Amino acid sequence: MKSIYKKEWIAMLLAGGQGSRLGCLTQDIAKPALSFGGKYRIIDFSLSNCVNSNIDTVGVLTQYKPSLLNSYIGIGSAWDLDNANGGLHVLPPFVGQEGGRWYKGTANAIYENIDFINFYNPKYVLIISGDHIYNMDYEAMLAYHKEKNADLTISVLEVPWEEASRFGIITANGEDQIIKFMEKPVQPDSNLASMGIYIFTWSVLRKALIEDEGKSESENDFGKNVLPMLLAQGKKLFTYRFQGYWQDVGTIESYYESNMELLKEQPCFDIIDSNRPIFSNGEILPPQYIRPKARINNCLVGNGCTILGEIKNSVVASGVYVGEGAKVEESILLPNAKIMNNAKVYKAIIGEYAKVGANCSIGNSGKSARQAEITVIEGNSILTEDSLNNEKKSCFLQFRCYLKDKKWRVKSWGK
Amino acid sequence: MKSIYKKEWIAMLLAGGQGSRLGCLTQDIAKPALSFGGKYRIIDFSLSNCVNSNIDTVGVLTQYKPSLLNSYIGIGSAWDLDNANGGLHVLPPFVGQEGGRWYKGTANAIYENIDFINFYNPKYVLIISGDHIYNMDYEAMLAYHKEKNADLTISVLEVPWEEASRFGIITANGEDQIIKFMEKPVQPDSNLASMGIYIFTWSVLRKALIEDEGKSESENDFGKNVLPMLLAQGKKLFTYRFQGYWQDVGTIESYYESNMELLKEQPCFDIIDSNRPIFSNGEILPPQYIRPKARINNCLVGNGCTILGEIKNSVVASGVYVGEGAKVEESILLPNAKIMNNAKVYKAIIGEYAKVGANCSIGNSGKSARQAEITVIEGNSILTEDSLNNEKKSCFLQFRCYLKDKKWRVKSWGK
Amino acid sequence: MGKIIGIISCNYLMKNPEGLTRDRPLAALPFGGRYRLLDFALSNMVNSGIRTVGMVTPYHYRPILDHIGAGKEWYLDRKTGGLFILPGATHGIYFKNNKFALRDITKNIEFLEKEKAEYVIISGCSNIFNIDYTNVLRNHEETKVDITLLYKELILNADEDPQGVILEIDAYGRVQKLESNQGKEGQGTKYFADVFILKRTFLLDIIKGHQNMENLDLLDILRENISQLKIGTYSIAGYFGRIYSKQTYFQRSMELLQPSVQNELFLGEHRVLTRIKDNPPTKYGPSNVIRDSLVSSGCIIKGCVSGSIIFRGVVVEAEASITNCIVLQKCVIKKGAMLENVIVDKYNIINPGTVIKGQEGDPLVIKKSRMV
Amino acid sequence: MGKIIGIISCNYLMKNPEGLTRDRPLAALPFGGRYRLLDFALSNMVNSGIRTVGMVTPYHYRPILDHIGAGKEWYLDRKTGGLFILPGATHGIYFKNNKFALRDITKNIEFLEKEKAEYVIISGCSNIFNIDYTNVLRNHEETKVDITLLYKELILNADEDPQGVILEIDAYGRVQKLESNQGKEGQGTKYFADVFILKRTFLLDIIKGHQNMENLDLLDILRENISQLKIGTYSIAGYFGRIYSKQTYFQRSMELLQPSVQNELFLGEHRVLTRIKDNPPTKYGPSNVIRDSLVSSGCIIKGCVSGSIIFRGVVVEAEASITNCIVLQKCVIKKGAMLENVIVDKYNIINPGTVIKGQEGDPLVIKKSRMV
Repeated sequence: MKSIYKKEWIAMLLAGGQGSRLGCLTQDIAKPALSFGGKYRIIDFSLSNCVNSNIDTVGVLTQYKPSLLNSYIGIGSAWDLDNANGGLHVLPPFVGQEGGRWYKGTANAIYENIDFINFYNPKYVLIISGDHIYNMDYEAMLAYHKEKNADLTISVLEVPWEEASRFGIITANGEDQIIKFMEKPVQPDSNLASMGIYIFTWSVLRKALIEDEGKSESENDFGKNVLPMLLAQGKKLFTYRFQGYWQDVGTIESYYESNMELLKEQPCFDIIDSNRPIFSNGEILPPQYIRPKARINNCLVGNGCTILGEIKNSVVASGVYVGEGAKVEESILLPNAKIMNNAKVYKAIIGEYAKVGANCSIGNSGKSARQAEITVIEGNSILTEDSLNNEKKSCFLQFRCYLKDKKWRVKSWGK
Repeated sequence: MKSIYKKEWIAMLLAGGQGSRLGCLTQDIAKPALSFGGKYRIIDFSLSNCVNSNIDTVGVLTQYKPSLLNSYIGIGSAWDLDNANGGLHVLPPFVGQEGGRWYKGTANAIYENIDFINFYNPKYVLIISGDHIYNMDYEAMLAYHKEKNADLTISVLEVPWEEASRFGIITANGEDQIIKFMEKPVQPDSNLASMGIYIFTWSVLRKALIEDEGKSESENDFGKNVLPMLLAQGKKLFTYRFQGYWQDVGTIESYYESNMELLKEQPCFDIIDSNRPIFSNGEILPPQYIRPKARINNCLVGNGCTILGEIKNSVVASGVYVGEGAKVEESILLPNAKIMNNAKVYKAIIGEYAKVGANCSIGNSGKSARQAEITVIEGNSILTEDSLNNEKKSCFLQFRCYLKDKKWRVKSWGK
Repeated sequence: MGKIIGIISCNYLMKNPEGLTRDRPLAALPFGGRYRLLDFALSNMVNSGIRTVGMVTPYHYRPILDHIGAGKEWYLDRKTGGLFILPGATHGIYFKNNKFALRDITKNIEFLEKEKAEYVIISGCSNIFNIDYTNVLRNHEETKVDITLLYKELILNADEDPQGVILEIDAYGRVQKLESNQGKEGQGTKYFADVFILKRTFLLDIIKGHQNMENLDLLDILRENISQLKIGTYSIAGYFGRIYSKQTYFQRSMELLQPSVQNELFLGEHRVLTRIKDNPPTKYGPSNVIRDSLVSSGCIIKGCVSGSIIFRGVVVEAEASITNCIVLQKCVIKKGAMLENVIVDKYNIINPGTVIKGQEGDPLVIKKSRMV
Repeated sequence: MGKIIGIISCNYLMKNPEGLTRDRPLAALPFGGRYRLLDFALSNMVNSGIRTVGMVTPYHYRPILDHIGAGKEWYLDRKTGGLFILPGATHGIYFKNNKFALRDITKNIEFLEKEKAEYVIISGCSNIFNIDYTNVLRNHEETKVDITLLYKELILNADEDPQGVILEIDAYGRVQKLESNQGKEGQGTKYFADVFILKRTFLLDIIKGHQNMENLDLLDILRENISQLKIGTYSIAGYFGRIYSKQTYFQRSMELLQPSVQNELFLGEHRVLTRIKDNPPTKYGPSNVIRDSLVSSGCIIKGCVSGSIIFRGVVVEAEASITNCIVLQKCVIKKGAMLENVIVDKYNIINPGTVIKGQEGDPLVIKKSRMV
């Protein structure tokens, strides 16, 4: 069965990752569903890039706790991707005649959906992931791919040499043709990092996926297995240099920093660019309500917030409540968090629907913002003065704090 | 996290089944996605019942080959179920912190989605499956459940005694309270069959699911495990008698017969009832186009068909082509099937996008319709005279015929 | 609530608009930072479970259609029922105080004929309140009246809406008289809320009984037949804001800054639904001088804002100052500009250093500008 | 095609309607079993990738809005772009042969101003054809003309549409003259297809240059400036059906029964999009006597039907006979009724035994009935 509308290209968006280094922020949701920047979820950026690049067919591959993600993306209407001749399709792992198979690696996830891609029979396939913050014109990259007559084009970014060993590092020749690819090299011989954005010629990709799947020792991962294999086979792989802002919010620190970046007078990343707008699927909330004694200083604030207290250098998402006398500094409040009267929140990330009770104090305010650890309060937690001071007293509470020294401080007393 | 809109009830629709007794009809799709009655898919009936019963929140549990099903149901707009405060949500199995778990049984599937139900915190949960053909007012059943102050109400139907051992059989007392439940009893002592439609009081169901999940020997199935357990615990289980048409199209024969039922002058099941319409998610196709030499006799025909030949006592779904001189009798043509010039199709089910080549002859026309076997042509098959007469000649064809003697005749020569 | 359908009459004017309703019908007047007046009437219906709504549109219907589109945000883009646009009559209506002109409905009688619902609820669009009509319907059924009029108990202002109607009610809650509110300043009265409920077939009977008297208003017919009809009443308990002039528009807007009004209208179980626009969150600069205001998304606030309603996409530059103002969408208030008691309509750019002050209680209106 | 937006003019009349356009604008005239005329103009735009369409609506706009709703079926219920309703001017236009009245656009100039697209394609809604405008745009860009008019090479009928325009073209494909088609029967001509393409800014310039001449039609302006303008042309290759009278409506309908027309209009890559209705499949009884017809869904056909177009939900009882007819939605043709050369408008019930025959080429019209 084939679509009567042959597509020039379609996008496959990998959204199955847990993002385990984000700790309790992704306890109950997939990383692409994590709130970001006051009103977005991380997947908004990739999906908006697709629609702003005139891609009308996107397969979204899910696996880890997809329930919020599924509800959030629906059939893609929020991104104008609800289109009968293509559109957005969620592709979870499934049970077939031979039983169920979870996605083993990034390449395997695409392999399992070869039928989906064949249906549209595109010339090119764009592979992206749903957990990066950036604004990119994939159409320009496709034009480059076609111009180079490449088998695979990989979008790359120059990174500081000292950070290069954290990335997949690409060495290219003077014509930008890739001659070497190394996952997290100890001694990088280039500072061009792969952004995990690939444009494949579909016929090449299909063959490679089938071949890779046949190798029992393969982890079926693009970076670890498929790219080296293609290089070894002498395929034409090119780099495409991206200049703008790109951030993998893979850790608590990078998540925190890239949110804070938005507060700068001239942020590296402009969420207000109206030519390539970031779409999201928001609830209909009333305007934000700033009460007479509120003080707001250098903040990003979403709709539906009620601010009675003081907020400073913070990103405050939709539906947040900050009570009278409360003080929030250098923090990220996720949607529907509640900071009750006279509570203090310093350099913390407060999860969705979490409640910081009256007079509670969160975060190490003794140090400067630069030095202090980031405290993370898990979504749906309810903190009270009692629960903080005397853990044993209350038996109905659950929250976890993640500290910068990479240790979990788990406070959990039953359910 | 809880919805601010507490729901009185929500529906959970089990749509994960393969329907393995339907053979090659469900080779590539889940049973609820199977075409039925010329323009519907089986799940349309359950979803339309929900919306006609004023249910605004439905969880659809998928597992087996869900890709067509996912695309078909989307976010439920075709059934007016795209509602922000509830609506339709697809719930596939997923990977959590402890790895991925497929749904083990019907009860386990609901168990794995307790969080989803808790979010809406309903008083009652309606559990239905997506593979029955019927038109039912669940609201009346809910009223009955409330009136009886029941823990669980099971919709039942009187079946002929000789068929009773095919069903889950319920014995009730004079007050319609259930005193016994037997899955497929050899010696049934009642002819009240469970229709697999349950209304649970949520608090009772939640407790039962957790308890059943704890039993390692349980198959986590409602009929086999949960119902007997609740009975043993002395819970209040009631039967609700349903009078109308209800058909489990679980086998090729029942699928065939219930399609043919629609051709009767006064069918048991009226798809034209405008008070409780059956909604479906159709393509926009032109009207059916009946050419000058066509002959149509007692047929149901969908949009987008082009009929040049002769069709008789058949259900012809959307987008079908019947060529000149072709003859179709006592058959079901699924969407986009093509019957080429002078082909003969007798008592067959032709799968979606299958093509019966010119002059091909399908089905045993030597016998009367009553006696003949049903021939099933798998979707996407391409039959030619050559492939039928001399299997070895063609190496690009694949089709399977399912015969009434329960044997597969597989003709498959590579891909 | 499948047994009730709604009709919203948007085919009437604000009598004292001063530019606010020059280019837009009253129904499309922006209100409360992100809403339009009709959102309140429409949300009340939708939140009460009504899934079929006919909207009687005025001659300038484009702003209404631009706003409601397919009715998606109100869950009215449905296969059964949904939103129906009912073009109102165009000629001469502005000479009358009609809100529920008979011919607006006569012209669209098919809408009433093809529906099967038992009841119809008819509403105006210029009052701000948040109500669940489920209780109103129950009351209507229990009291077995022909028609139920909703009213609000209030004290009349000096400057009253010429279209206002007050009800005289007997001990049984039955309406004895529908009067004009003019000349009744300072009195506590039962003010008709422009909402009533009746049987669909009864409404069809009324229409057919007055076929050649198209200039009538439904209220006229009630008045004439008051002795034969059982007209019941239902008193609205919560906040009720009337908008019929520039001044009342300003007052109602400022009332939104009261926590009780804010809570009642916006933060209860029934949300006011409106069109979704993709705007980033609002960014506040380091000035620390926003207070007592409602601010919509997509704004950049660096100047001083107090006691004001700021619509989406507004830019307030540093050292600008806005006090007791309503600033509609996409205005830019340049550095050092000072506004007080001003309503700034859409797309205006207020130049650096400009000072504009209206009187307290009588704000100045800066008319809508062309989008640049 | 993000660089082009569309405008469809629905603000004009069929001159010879005989009841078919009494209650509905021409754009909403049902056609081809399940479509309405405007579906063709709208689908051509959408299938060419155009995602922003403004629709200029006539005074009787309700049937159009009922049909297109939110534009969902045309994928125009979008966050960016989508479908915009542009209310046309109401007075006096029927005295003129205007199809592209300047003031229809002037009144809605904001639509053109706020879009950023480079080009605008403007279309009428009374011609039936299926085209991909991508090639037209490419041609327009390559030939570097100011404006491209689409035309169809055809031979004129005796009974011609008074609004028809024919083009006189030089060897380079440039338009030298725009003439009326009247009095040119039998001649092979280049018939203007009511579609043209031009730069958005150029259209804005034209509008601003004629601000006080609102009664003009865009074509008048082209005529007056023909020597200064580079007016290019594009010839439509495939089927092209004009509807401007009852007779041509009937002829075009019957042409759909030709396989080549059917294939070209409906079964190619570009599907004609229309409103989705939930109807069951059509049920045919054991009569064996349907042939050479187009039948929509939801019908029950027991009688004899031949050479006819049957819309959705029609019931043809046993022993009824329908020959060369167009039967619009939800009509019931009772037992033994006989119809030949008849157009039966919506909701009619033809009583048992009734015999109605129109002339070949001049069908009778049975006007729309009230839904029961």
